[in-house]
Amino acid sequence: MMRLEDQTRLATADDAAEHGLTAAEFERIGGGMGRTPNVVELAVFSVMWSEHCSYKSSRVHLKKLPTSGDHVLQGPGENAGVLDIGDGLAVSFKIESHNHPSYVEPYQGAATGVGGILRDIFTMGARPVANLNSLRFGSLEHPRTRYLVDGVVRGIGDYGNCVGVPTVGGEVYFDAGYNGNILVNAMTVGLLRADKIFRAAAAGVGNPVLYVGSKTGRDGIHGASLLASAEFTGEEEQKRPTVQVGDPFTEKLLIEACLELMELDAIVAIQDMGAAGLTSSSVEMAGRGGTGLRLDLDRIPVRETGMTPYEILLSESQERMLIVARAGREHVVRDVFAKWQLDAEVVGEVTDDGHLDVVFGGASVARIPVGMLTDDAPAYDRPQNEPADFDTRQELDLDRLPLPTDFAGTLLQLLAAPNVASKAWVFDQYDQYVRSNTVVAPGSDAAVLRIKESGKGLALSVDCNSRYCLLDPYVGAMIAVAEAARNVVCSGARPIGITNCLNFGNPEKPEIMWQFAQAVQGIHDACVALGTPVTGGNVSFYNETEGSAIPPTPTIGMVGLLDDVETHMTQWFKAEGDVVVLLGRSREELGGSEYLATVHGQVAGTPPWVDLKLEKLLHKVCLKAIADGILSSAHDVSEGGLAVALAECCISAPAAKLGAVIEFDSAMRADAFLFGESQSRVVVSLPRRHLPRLREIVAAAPFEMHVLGEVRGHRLRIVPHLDVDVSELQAAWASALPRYMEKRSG
Amino acid sequence: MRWGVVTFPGSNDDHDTVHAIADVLGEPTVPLWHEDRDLQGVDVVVLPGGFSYGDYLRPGAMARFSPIVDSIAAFAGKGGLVWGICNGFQVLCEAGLLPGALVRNRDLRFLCRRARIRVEETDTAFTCRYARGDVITVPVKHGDGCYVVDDDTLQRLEHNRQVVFRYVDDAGGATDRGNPNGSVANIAGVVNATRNVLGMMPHPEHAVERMLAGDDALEMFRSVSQAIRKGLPHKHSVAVSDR
Amino acid sequence: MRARVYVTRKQGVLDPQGKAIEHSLHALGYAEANEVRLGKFIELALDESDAERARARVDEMCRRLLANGVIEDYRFEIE
Amino acid sequence: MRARVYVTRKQGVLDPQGKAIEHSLHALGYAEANEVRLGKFIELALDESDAERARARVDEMCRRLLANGVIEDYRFEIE
Ligand SMILES: Nc1ncnc2c1ncn2[C@@H]1O[C@H](COP(=O)(O)OP(=O)(O)O)[C@@H](O)[C@H]1O
Ligand SMILES: [Mg+2]
Repeated sequence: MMRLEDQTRLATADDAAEHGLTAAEFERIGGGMGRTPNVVELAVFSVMWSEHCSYKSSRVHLKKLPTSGDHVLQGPGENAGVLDIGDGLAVSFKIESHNHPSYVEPYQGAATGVGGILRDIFTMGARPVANLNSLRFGSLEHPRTRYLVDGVVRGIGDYGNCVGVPTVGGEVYFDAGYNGNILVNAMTVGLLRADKIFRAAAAGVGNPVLYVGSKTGRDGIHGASLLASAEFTGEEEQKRPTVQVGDPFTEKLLIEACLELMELDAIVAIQDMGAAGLTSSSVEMAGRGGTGLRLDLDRIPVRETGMTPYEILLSESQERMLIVARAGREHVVRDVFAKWQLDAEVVGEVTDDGHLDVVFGGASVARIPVGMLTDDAPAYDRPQNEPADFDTRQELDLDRLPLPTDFAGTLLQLLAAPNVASKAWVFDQYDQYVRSNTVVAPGSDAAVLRIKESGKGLALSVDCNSRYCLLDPYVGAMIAVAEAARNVVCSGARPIGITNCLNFGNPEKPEIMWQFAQAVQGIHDACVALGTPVTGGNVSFYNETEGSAIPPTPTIGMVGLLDDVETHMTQWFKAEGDVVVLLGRSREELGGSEYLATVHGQVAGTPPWVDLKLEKLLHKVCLKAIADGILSSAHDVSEGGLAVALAECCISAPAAKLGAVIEFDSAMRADAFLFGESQSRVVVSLPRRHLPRLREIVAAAPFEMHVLGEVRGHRLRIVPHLDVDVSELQAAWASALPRYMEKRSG
Repeated sequence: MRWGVVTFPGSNDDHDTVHAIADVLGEPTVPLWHEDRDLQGVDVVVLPGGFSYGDYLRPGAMARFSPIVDSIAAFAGKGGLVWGICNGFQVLCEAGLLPGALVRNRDLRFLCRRARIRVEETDTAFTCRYARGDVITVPVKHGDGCYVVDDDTLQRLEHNRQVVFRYVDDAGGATDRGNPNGSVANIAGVVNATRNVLGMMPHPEHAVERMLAGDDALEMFRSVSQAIRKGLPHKHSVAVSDR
Repeated sequence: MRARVYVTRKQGVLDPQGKAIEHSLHALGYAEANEVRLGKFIELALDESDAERARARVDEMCRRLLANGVIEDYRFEIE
Repeated sequence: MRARVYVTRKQGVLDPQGKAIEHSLHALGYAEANEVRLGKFIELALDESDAERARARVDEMCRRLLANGVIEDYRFEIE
């Protein structure tokens, strides 16, 4: 790295460019400070003004999202959002991306992604109770994909398993659009007492700042913050030394130590050191509290000798936290951390002059007004432009689409398609049971967790169909919210709030910015209509390689609440003789469908039509029927349409797998009826005697329902189109992913 | 009767074990910290699952040097009941309180799944309320659960009827298909020669409630209670190293 | 002084990781690679000047912690 | 011929395993042990008689499979 004397020299325009700052930004720094910054100061600006930390391209848009509601105790702005769930309890949750690091080193990238989001949650005072993840990989035929899937899944599993947090849900998609940029979005959910939320606003001049956790090394300098703020050039090798290695054992100790300390009235503010490490954590704490902060870098526990201020400030070593403690209570912090065999050092104090003051070797190496780094960081309303091919992409002439001749074969083909196939190969590598709350493990529409303290339940789901988003980001984003909510509703829970992770290409391109703005608008409209405020999230831009961007992927993490966890619902058929009913209406639409892509090799058309008022009515019907105890199963219709949903009702059961006979007269094209992905539909099964009650509930909404047939035998018959043995469906669905993944190679 | 539940740095299922005993079984638990030496008069010690010291060198390798493990070894030597689950099993093998070792799963992947296991022996304090041959469903979740022993030891284990649980397939047979991790002879759990120390890879604490992963293992906890209430057979009260 | 400890699976104890590596090497076209075994390699600095005493101490570390005698062999070098 | 490959973490890359082993060694009274690093050790038989070619092939195996160039270094011996 740099020699010490090089660090306090004045920065030049070349330095600024090297640090990813524009000429205008460099000028703005000089203007605000009234002088030219030195190199260390410039580095601090470069990370704080990076896209990753400052949200400079997204801030103006994110401001529009609905963030308030009955349940919201903490909206965006802290480490994670918090919702009230009654009985004095609250839930804290957030989703975050670790895309670029996971592409460079899948195992460590994914592992440290889990570590980072866990810290965001326990920082709030919450005990992490569940992890979820949303993954996007390139085509399984692409040579690097298998290596990436293997590493990412092991990385997520090893980290979550070791820290003792169950991984209860997620999603995995494969699409050539992610060949050069995979997505690894990790979500953590934690439980806390509603009156004991910890925040990250520094306060109390003279209060000590403590550094706790692992020592600082040279890892990840200019890692997440810069990696996530630049496109790949195809020369990832050069970025390699910036990869960080996770230490889940230390994280586990950190969780236990922090939660124990939080009971002892010693903490004023607490914040994890994530991207841009010590710099962003100290600056953000001071920024939120409107204070200044002095850091003495000589006191930072370091792992390597000869580390410079530049390196110490920018290191992204994992498993570290910063705490502002009550003056005089330092020993309490030290004692708790010593019990858990962790370092805790006083490294600075809260000051009153609104500056970040960094001292090294007795001399000042940086002095910057905190406000310049936070509120006054640049924010851009970047130009937007509808992509030139927007209209042509949406063209789809069904009349020119040949009908399959063998619908059973088509169904088997869809069940074995990587995006539909069982993801058990993935989630069997995750501890799903630890902490003894997992009522519904992965494999149903949403995971359900019991809340021991209150007898209530939480339902959790992450969703996004990026094919829809590519065809129409506004509608696609609305559907992502609607589908996440529907999954939660199918498990018997009322949706209460979302977190989101917005994965896009380069925001400096007007077409990408347009996609982004459209998606944000879609999330906005859906959240308003469905009553699910946004409590936080994360933006990941620059997911591009050699100029080609990923499909827009606004991933939604949804939290739902069950007032009585005993009433939870699962997706599979339970009893012979139950009636099978479709709630909702099927339309003749195949745009953006899995069928169109897998069978006809096309991604075209408009995404399914969605009406949020209808969606809301569906939720009402479903929740009422589940609460009344009349349903045996409920499963939402998504990728692969009605036929795939019915097949999943047969084959996803953990034990006995039942078949069904469906006799329903549809006037539309058979492929659209079987495989179309019309929204706001749920397949339910129920004892015949409850059918009148269901009709009442549906009429009262008012909504729409169609009796399809009944649960019977061990074949799925959809008269007159197909008739297949359930075990054959099961085999196609269950063996697809293992078959791809267990072909061993390098 | 009181149950001691050990916490090492990195233990995860200590919380779950306490829940199973205190909230489901309804008996008192005593937390035992790895640095303690005093077992506080408990009647049985459970070493729970998790990743003590991150499992970083070998699972259980570092935890076995904890002060509490010395006390547990002495307690076991006097006939006290010791129950190691998953990581606890690994610790007991490393400490030489049980024979054999646990190595990487055959497929080299962590595996979380509801496994079917057959109760092979019922003359232990841990299984006395089952019938021999009962097949029960209990989750496994481990990366290093493949049990290995040398041939002589295996013969001795079989001869002394120390194999308490075996993995079985859907038809109840101890076949390769039913074996989730490659363990020798499908072994899922063993006792020591004096039958007071049990190690098992499946997680009974996760199989005590119908609403979660079923309650097939609740009888194990009840077995221990019953055995202790009736008084343990202190047949061999000598310390035997099984290593 | 520095010690280098090599921990390997005992002959006869399964080495699925070694097997998997061999399999992958073959799949990548290295048919000439066989009998692949995976072990651990531990390096440490020793604050000790007497080679004899160093050997005795490292041997003890291996027996007590670094290797599991049930399944593993070890050897080491000191310099 | 036989090859022995040693794979270690790159300088500066965190080695949590090594750190934990060091901690344990200290707790067991081996205060003299420091800078503990854990690596991998791969032995293989090579069906190849030309030492030069063997070196080239093993080097390639290391780069492609045995070591993760992002965070690991390797070296090997052939005999
Ligand atoms: N990466 C993953 N981690 C954990 N669980 C997963 C993962 N991917 C999929 N699952 C689980 O598999 C099931 C099916 O997933 P998916 O097909 O995405 O469901 P849906 O279409 O209802 O959203 C869900 O229970 C989901 O939680
Ligand atoms: Mg669903």
